[in-house]
Amino acid sequence: MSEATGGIEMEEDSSGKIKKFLYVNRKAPYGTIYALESLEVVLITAAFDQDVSLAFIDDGVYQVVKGQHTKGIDVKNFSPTYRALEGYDIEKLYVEKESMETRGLKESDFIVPVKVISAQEMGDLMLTQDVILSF
Amino acid sequence: MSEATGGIEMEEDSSGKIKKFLYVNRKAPYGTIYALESLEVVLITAAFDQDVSLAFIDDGVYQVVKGQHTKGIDVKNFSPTYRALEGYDIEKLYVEKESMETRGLKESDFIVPVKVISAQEMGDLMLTQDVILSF
Amino acid sequence: MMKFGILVNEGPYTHQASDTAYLFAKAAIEKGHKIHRVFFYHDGVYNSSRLTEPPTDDRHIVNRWQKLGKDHHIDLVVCVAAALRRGIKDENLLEGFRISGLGQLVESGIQSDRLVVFGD
Amino acid sequence: MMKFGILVNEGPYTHQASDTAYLFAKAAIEKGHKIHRVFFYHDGVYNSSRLTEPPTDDRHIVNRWQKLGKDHHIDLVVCVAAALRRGIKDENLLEGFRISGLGQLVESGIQSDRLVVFGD
Amino acid sequence: MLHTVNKSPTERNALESCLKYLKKGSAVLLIEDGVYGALKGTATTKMVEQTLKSFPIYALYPDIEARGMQDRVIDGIKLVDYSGFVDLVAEHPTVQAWL
Amino acid sequence: MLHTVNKSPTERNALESCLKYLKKGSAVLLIEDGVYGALKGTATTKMVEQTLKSFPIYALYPDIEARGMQDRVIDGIKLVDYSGFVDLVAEHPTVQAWL
Repeated sequence: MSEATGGIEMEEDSSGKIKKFLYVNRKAPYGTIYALESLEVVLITAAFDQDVSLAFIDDGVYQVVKGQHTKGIDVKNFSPTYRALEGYDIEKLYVEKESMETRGLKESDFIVPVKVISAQEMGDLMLTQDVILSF
Repeated sequence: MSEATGGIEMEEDSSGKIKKFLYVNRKAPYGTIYALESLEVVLITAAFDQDVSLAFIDDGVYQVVKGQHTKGIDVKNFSPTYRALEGYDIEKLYVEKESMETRGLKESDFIVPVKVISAQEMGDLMLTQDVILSF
Repeated sequence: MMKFGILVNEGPYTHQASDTAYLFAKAAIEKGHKIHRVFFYHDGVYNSSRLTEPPTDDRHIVNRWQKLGKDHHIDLVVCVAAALRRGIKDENLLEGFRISGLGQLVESGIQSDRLVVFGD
Repeated sequence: MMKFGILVNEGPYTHQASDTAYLFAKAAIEKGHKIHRVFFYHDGVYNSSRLTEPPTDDRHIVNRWQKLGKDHHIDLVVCVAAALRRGIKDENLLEGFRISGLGQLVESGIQSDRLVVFGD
Repeated sequence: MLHTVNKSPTERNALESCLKYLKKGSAVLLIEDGVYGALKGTATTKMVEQTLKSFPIYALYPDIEARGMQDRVIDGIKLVDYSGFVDLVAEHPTVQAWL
Repeated sequence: MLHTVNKSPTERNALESCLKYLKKGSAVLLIEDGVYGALKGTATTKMVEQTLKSFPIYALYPDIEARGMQDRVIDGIKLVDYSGFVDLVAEHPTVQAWL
């Protein structure tokens, strides 16, 4: 993800301001690039010392499933990056319960520790945010 | 649609061969360009004297709905082109019945004469084709 | 009067996202709001190609962004990482756009009153 | 042994379509089939940009098509109408691809035993 | 908060999913192909009418008109132009796009 | 004829729609995000199992594996690699992509 961290420029004054950023991930990995490029933004946001949360709902829950092996499609497996988020102090990962269950998944299927919450709770979480980015 | 007809080159020998081409349209117009660019291929196919049919299923049925006024979104209204197809001897336009009905549409809502057929009949039609293009 | 940031995630013509973002930006300006930056990400980077040449009877999405940017001092930023893997470089970048890092998007989120996302 | 035509409707990296089409084409060739043409339409035209520069640890989708085309005499055709409105011209077209009309797609449908579509 | 939906509800799950997360003060704005969710007599009409009892739903009129749907909008859905879209964004503290 | 489906059945209607048009001799091949339609224990499993009684369904194994779904495939769905994909195209007189 070296390209992702290139080009950080803080020439404008945004120092000190901390906002709550929520990244809403609703798409499956690999079929499209949104999951990967969303992760690149997440890493940058952390570098700006913002308060970052990630929500996985609908097919987005597939992004954090264990056991991805991408050699056969000749695409880079970026799922280990989710495990690296902790090192950037990004620890608020939320999975919506119904999305998980209707896909036959359970908490132990995920590659990182996530908090499984209901749609009700997810809706409450959204309300507390300053900036919501969805890809 | 002048650009569409540019670049017809018949340098290779495909003279005489007539195949059945079916264009399957499943997407709504304007939100994406697929409907418009599909229509550009259809016109070219007719110029090659091929046997062309068009199928409108799922949201594709919205492509041929009357009364489109696109000035407000500053995009060209291409729906009149469906009426011009007759001039290219393209007269086999099929709308799938259930797709039409679940969208609250009826035969008189369409900008061109279409044949409304069941999914069963549409499946049979697909079977008789040589080349199926979907966008 | 508010300060808006805009994120465009899709390329011109293929998806309506760039059209809607443009018409939104224009309306916001007309109402007296400020668009401080439009950030182009994912396929959105294609909105900056100076080689774009739509049919003459069609809107010119790329030039339209350029003009809006010039007329109203909007910072038009194309994400470098997204641009490189999609073949957008200074070589084919239209004047008025600039290529920079994702930090510019985060900054836009921090500094604007609202960040509005247009995509697929 | 069969003659295949391939249609690619989406750009590189953003959608998997171009990857799948490539791996399909490679497998077909390995099995002794002939790919006579790959036609790039819609956003598929972006697969031909010589300015494409993915991260070094990623596959290079554009160069990969170029090599496959050269090695196996595959005609790589980019639709002119789709290319113009998306900023692909001879100026940024990679050697090995050619820009031509939609007639080349129709011909591919006529001449090939199977036309296989990859898109979004 | 304001939720924008730009996908047809008969092709994708964006609208249905969005509606699960609405809270007091939420509003929904249908744009682009999302305006097909504003129509009477379709497979998704009932779901939308049900939501209308608790939350305001808006639709972008230029998109409705482009698609020839001007006579089919569900009663109670409010039509806005781009200027109204801007107002909705300004009136709500955050906006979330359901892509 | 061969039908290819590359969309997730929980995001879009491509798979459900495709299944309506199957005829004697038809086969379905799930590729890319379409392979999520090949899984056990999901909201679409029953629909797919029902179809399996009358039509062969294949899934592209490299796509299954990429997504970490190798242990979740419905019994009876046949796994193929790109070479098998080519064979399926060659064996059927036409191929239709459900995009």
